[in-house]
Amino acid sequence: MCLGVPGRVVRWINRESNFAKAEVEFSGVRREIHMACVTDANLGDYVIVHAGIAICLVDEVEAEQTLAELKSLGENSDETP
Amino acid sequence: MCLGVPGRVVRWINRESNFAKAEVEFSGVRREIHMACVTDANLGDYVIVHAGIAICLVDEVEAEQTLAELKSLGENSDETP
Amino acid sequence: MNAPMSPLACPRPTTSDQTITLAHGEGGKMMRNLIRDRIVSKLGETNVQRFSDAACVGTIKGNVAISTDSYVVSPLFFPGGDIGTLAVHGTINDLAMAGASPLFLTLSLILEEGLPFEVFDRVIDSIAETANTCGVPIVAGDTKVVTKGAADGMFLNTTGVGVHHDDQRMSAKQIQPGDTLVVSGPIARHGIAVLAARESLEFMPPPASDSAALHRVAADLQSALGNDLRTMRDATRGGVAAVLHEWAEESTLAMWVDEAQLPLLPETRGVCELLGLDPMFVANEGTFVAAIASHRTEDAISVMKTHSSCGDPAPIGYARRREISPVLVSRGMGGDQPLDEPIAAMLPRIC
Amino acid sequence: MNAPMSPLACPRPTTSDQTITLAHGEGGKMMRNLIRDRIVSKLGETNVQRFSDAACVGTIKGNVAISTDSYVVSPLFFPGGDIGTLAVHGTINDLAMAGASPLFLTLSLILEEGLPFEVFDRVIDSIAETANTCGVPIVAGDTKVVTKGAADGMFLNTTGVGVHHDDQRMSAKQIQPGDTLVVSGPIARHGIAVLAARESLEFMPPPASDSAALHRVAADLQSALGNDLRTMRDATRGGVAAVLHEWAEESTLAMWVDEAQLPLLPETRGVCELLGLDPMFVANEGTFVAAIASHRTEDAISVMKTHSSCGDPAPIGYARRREISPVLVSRGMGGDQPLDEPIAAMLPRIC
Amino acid sequence: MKHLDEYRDAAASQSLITDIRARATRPWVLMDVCGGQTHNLVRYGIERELADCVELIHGPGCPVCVTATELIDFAVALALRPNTIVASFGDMLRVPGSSQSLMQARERGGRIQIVYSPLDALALARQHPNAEIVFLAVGFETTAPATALAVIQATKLSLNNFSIVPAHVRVLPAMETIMRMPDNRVEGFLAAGHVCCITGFEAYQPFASRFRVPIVITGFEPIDLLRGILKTVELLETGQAIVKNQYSRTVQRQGNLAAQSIIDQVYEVDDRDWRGFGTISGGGYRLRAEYSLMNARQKFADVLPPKGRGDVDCRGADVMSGKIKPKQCPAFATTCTPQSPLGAPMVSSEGACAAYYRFEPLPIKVPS
Amino acid sequence: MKHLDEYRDAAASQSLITDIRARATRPWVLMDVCGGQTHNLVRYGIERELADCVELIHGPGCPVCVTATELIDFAVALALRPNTIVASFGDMLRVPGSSQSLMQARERGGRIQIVYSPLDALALARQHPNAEIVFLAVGFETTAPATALAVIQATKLSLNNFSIVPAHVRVLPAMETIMRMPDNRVEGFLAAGHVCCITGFEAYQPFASRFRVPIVITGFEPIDLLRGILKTVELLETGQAIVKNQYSRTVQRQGNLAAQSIIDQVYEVDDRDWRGFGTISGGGYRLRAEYSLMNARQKFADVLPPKGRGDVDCRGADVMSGKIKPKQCPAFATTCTPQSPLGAPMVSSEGACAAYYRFEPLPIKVPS
Ligand code: SF4
Ligand code: SF4
Ligand SMILES: [Mg+2]
Ligand SMILES: [Mg+2]
Ligand SMILES: [Mg+2]
Ligand SMILES: [Mg+2]
Ligand SMILES: [Mg+2]
Ligand SMILES: [Mg+2]
Ligand SMILES: [Mg+2]
Ligand SMILES: [Mg+2]
Ligand SMILES: [Mg+2]
Ligand SMILES: [Mg+2]
Repeated sequence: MCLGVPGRVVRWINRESNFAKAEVEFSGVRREIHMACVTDANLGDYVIVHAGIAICLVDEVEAEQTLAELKSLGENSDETP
Repeated sequence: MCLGVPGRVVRWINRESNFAKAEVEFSGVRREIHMACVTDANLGDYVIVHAGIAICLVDEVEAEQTLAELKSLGENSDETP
Repeated sequence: MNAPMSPLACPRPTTSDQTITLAHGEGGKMMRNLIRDRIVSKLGETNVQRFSDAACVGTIKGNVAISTDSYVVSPLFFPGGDIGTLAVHGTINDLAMAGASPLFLTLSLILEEGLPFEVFDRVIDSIAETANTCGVPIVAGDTKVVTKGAADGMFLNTTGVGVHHDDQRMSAKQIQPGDTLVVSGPIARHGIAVLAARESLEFMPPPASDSAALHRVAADLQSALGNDLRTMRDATRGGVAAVLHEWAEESTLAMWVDEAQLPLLPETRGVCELLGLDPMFVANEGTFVAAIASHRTEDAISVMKTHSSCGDPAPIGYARRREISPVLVSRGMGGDQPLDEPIAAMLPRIC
Repeated sequence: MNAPMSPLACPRPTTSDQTITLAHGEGGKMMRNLIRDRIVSKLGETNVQRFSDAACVGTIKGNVAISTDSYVVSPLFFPGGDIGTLAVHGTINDLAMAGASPLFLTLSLILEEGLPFEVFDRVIDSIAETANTCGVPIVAGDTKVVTKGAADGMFLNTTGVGVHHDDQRMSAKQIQPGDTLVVSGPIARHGIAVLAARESLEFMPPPASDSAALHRVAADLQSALGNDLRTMRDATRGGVAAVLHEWAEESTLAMWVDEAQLPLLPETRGVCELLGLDPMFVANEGTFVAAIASHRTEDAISVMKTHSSCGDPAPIGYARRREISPVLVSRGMGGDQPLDEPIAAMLPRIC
Repeated sequence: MKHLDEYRDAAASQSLITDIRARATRPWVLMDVCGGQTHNLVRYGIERELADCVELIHGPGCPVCVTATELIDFAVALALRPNTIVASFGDMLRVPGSSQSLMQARERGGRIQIVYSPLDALALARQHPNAEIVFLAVGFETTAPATALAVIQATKLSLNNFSIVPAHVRVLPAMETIMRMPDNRVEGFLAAGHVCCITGFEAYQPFASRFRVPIVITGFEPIDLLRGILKTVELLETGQAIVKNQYSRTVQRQGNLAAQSIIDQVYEVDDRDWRGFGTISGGGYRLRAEYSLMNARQKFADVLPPKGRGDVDCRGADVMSGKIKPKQCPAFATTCTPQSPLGAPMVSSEGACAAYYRFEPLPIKVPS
Repeated sequence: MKHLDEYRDAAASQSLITDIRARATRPWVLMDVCGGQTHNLVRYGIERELADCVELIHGPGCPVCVTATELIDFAVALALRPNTIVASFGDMLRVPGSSQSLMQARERGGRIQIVYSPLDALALARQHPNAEIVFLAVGFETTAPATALAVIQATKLSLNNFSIVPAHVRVLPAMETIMRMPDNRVEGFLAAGHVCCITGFEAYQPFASRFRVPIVITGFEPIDLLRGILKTVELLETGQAIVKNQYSRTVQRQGNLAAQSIIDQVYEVDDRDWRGFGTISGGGYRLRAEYSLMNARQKFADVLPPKGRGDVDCRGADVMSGKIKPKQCPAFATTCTPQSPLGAPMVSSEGACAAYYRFEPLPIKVPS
């Protein structure tokens, strides 16, 4: 369960709490997504979307840190084949 | 309105007043017909059937009299062309 | 053999062994198994070379004729036939009536989700047996399944290819004033059989369809009569009335019919009277009308009588110069009556 | 002209000028008018010689191929195409993929009572325009109308006849280990377009189908590559996965695919991720797979690139000796994964 | 078929036609008031054959055609109501309501089932216990016993999902309405044979006397019709405003008492709107209060439409009463055609306007 | 796609696999409890690749598969109820009930509409004001905010024809059930990343301590999964029964408070029958009393089926808890196949039994 896909918030449609909605882009295609759980998202932010609603913001700082770890991992494995 | 077709009573199915039913034959084909209005029909009698129920008995004596009239009519017209 | 798996759906499909499911139309293993086990095995391996795609049928000599028809009869089964016999006979008959010998058919199925296999198998068996009896193989096919409610059980399409006999071209334009109109057997059987079965009219005995293949009698008539056979037409939707109206329009003549001469089974007549239907407007599926040079009428009837697909053929009228009405019927009361062109669905009436 | 009359029904039918009615399928005047005014006039008089019966199409030289398909897409219209483009392209493509040049089509319509004429006309216009662009005439037809609720708007059948090019016979049995698998353009467009339109998924821009005719590119590939073109298949129901499974079964080889090489539009990918669908299992309607002797891969791609029906063709893998799995996919994680055979309807998943 | 074929004999017909022509000293104006009779008068060409000696007017004899638009609108609303199936005779499907016919409602998703008999609608109610089955109970007195019996059976079987739209009409009040019209031209009536099977013809005697008009009970086959016409002409020629029964093989003076009792048990006489005629006093039947649970008008009062406006611009009543010929109606063959009728007489294939439209000789394309 | 493609990198995956193999001194038994993770572990071949150093058990991670037969039976009954449309995620259609699946109910005329989002079911309720729309609200905590929001919106919009079958399950109580099983073999958990987006992982800390089991919050892409596995192995190798968040780009310790408040407004924790596991205390959510008008269990109590018997003969709980291998179940590949599953683990394409059935190398016909 719990198919969640990252998408970028491109336009707010409605910010009214329970009815909050935004246009979110996934790889060039956009859809209206319910935003009641992430009413603080800014345009350009990534959210994880599950069953038509955004369930959280993607934390860009944490994401970069993870990617940096991965990079060093690649380097480590190059060093120790 | 009022398409009525003569058929011959071939079998009684149910003689219980409001639910009376008989098998009636029309030119070689038979169907169950409601008989609540002609509960006194005998097998072999002709009834006029309209919308699934028999609405009256055909009076054979009257029918023969009419046909006799027609026959004499034909003769009359032969006499006076 | 790998287990069939779908990455698209969690949970995976459960194969129903009772009914057609959407999965049987999805292009995968279930469809291939259905085609292999329940269609091709019945129709014969050699007939259906690639049921799901294009078939190679070799070379064809002569002028090619093609005809297509979809079959949507409800109910699927009725006394005297079923949707399968109709699909084979109907397309063969369209070729035959156009003067062509049928060579092969294609078969395309539209199935409603939930269709019981028992029904499916009965229809396929009927198609296989009918095609076999007719000597016309089914060479290619297609299967689609639609959601429950999106179709009425099963629709079929058959498309037939044939070759024309010699250079003879029959056409209503060949009809001459004085030509006899011959009908090949008792009319109105199919439409009454289907109506009685569909509306549960519960007649006893249940009226039976005339579903039959006409390619053999058509070929014999062509050889026997040559150009004295002006044209033929199976009197399907719209019945004999529709055929006569089309011929009147194409020939610009009038078609005249003596109602008393129309062959009609007593039981068909009984049902027609009861429901207020005119048998000339009721569909047939193995009964045809032929326009014949009048001096060859008896020859035509003799040929028809040698075929079991024709029962009690009879001349019913003739073509004549048009005055006002394109089709006229005599009902014995003196003047001829114009016969309406069929326009609407046949409904039982009480008025 | 006589007024159209029905002796079968009191009161008489009222002609709807807005929608298809049962009377349009009853074989009478309304049907003939429909065919004349709204079908034949669009498709061209010369094309449809006798829409309601059999057509004579003259002689055919060479080995004849035939293919039939019914079209039941819902909704009838979607970005990139409609049921009419599918019906013309689909049957042309089945012939083309079998190595035959399409000569003509038949067209059979099953219409639901109440279908708005506006919808009907749009589809017929689309069929006419598509057949015209493809240069493949429609020579015979059929029209049936079923009661409201007995069909989903409109179903079509097209049956196509073609002739094989020379004696070349393509087949999956010709595939050799080492042959390249080439796909002609971005995959999964049709299935996603239809799903999005049907379920009102409201993507912006709406995903568009790849509906296209492949007879020209197929003919060019055959001339250019000869027997180095082993076989082709349009990746319709079941998508690329279904084609690879059929080829694996027929050739008894394994088909290996590098997932990263599959051409895929970003927007198609976005929808697939969101709905949990694997694009290899999603239907195409103008995208095909070809198996090609590996040294001719570039030639094949060059030919494809000259055709607008192909966008961004790419080699996606190759055939190899079978070990255990018939179809294998590399997803870059080391070992190859067996690719499932499509089995069931594609459903959006949340799991 | 016995009792049918005998009355289609060509020679006898010719004799009768000869006799009628011989007896009629002027073109008497006769009216039939039964669609079935109109149908056969047209079908067998009797009307045209006698055109020189008898003028036949086809009165409001098709209850299908005289059913008020408001009732069609109600049936349409019921057909479109969720979970509701309207059962009807096939005849009703094409009658235009104020915006659509039942046939058109079905194209829009309404559920309509054609039945041969009202009793078959009961079977439908048993087959669909979760749906509401509403039978559209049209028809003259002939049909009333069948629908009354359906109501009685449904009650005894406690079929709570069955009801009817009571829409029966009574023929004698309509005949009276016509006779009371200021420009009435009717000189003799062919009375509807199958109506009289049920009702008998006692009530016709005072009517004939009061309006000084002969009435002949007539059957449906060509010979029945010709005998009826001949008898009416004879009565007219001899100045006798009396009732004669020329359909004695089925019609008895007192009618069918069992059928009358079934009608009586379920229905009572009521005023009724006739399409094209307006309200006719005693012109129909309503359900008795005991059966109100089966009265769709009460059960589904929420979808009862407003009273129909009637057919604007239609001069149907004038046509059906013989006051004008259809061609004198400005709408005839212009805005009113069989394909798109404005009023009842153009709707039915037996309607006077439709008949005139049909037999009007129009140019035919014949190449020279 | 950003935040997706980066985590499918082949080279990094290889490094991680190498690292896992290097760190694991024995074949640790790890359990994932999310079908999405199972899906990708199978799809990317990670399970097979690591088979020599880590044993992966796929726990009851597919809420679709653990939905009790009784709830499927209820949904089937609703779909077959007149004038009622069951809206559902596509996943649910093929789950067998005690006699049929929703897919089979549709073949028998049941009305079922697949939706992408519970909020789309609201649109359906607006489109069909005369029909009852019932949403089958399955899913873990991840999905609960979406269905809760649908209930809130429907209430605010006064949509009286909308209701839900509350069928949400909660993952932590299931993990606890597994740990309490007598023959439990689980040594480490990959915690479901998207569940934790909502719930956070505060509650996992005491769980890890109490059961002495490391728990690593894990994402869904191959690299996320491998990082989760690597971290769990590291914790196991170093004897640390603690919680680690390896999905920190989306999961925060306290979870999503707005989402929790939406859940809380509509639902309260309840005991729940899990298919194959029996009743799990606190294993699901029920609708709060304020929303009882939207509770299909109350609204349509007349079609509530009797409590299901569970899947007779299915040893699914033993399989999902790693007690037996699928092949040890007597039904495996004989009476239980993916085409005709006896129990949940054979139903889902990610189920353990189905996975074993699939990868079992069977003879292939290759001509010599
Ligand atoms: S022509 Fe039409 S409008 Fe005029 S009276 Fe006849 S039915 Fe009415
Ligand atoms: S093989 Fe089937 S019956 Fe056995 S545990 Fe797995 S799902 Fe249950
Ligand atoms: Mg094909
Ligand atoms: Mg059918
Ligand atoms: Mg035919
Ligand atoms: Mg024909
Ligand atoms: Mg096909
Ligand atoms: Mg044809
Ligand atoms: Mg459709
Ligand atoms: Mg195709
Ligand atoms: Mg194909
Ligand atoms: Mg046809």
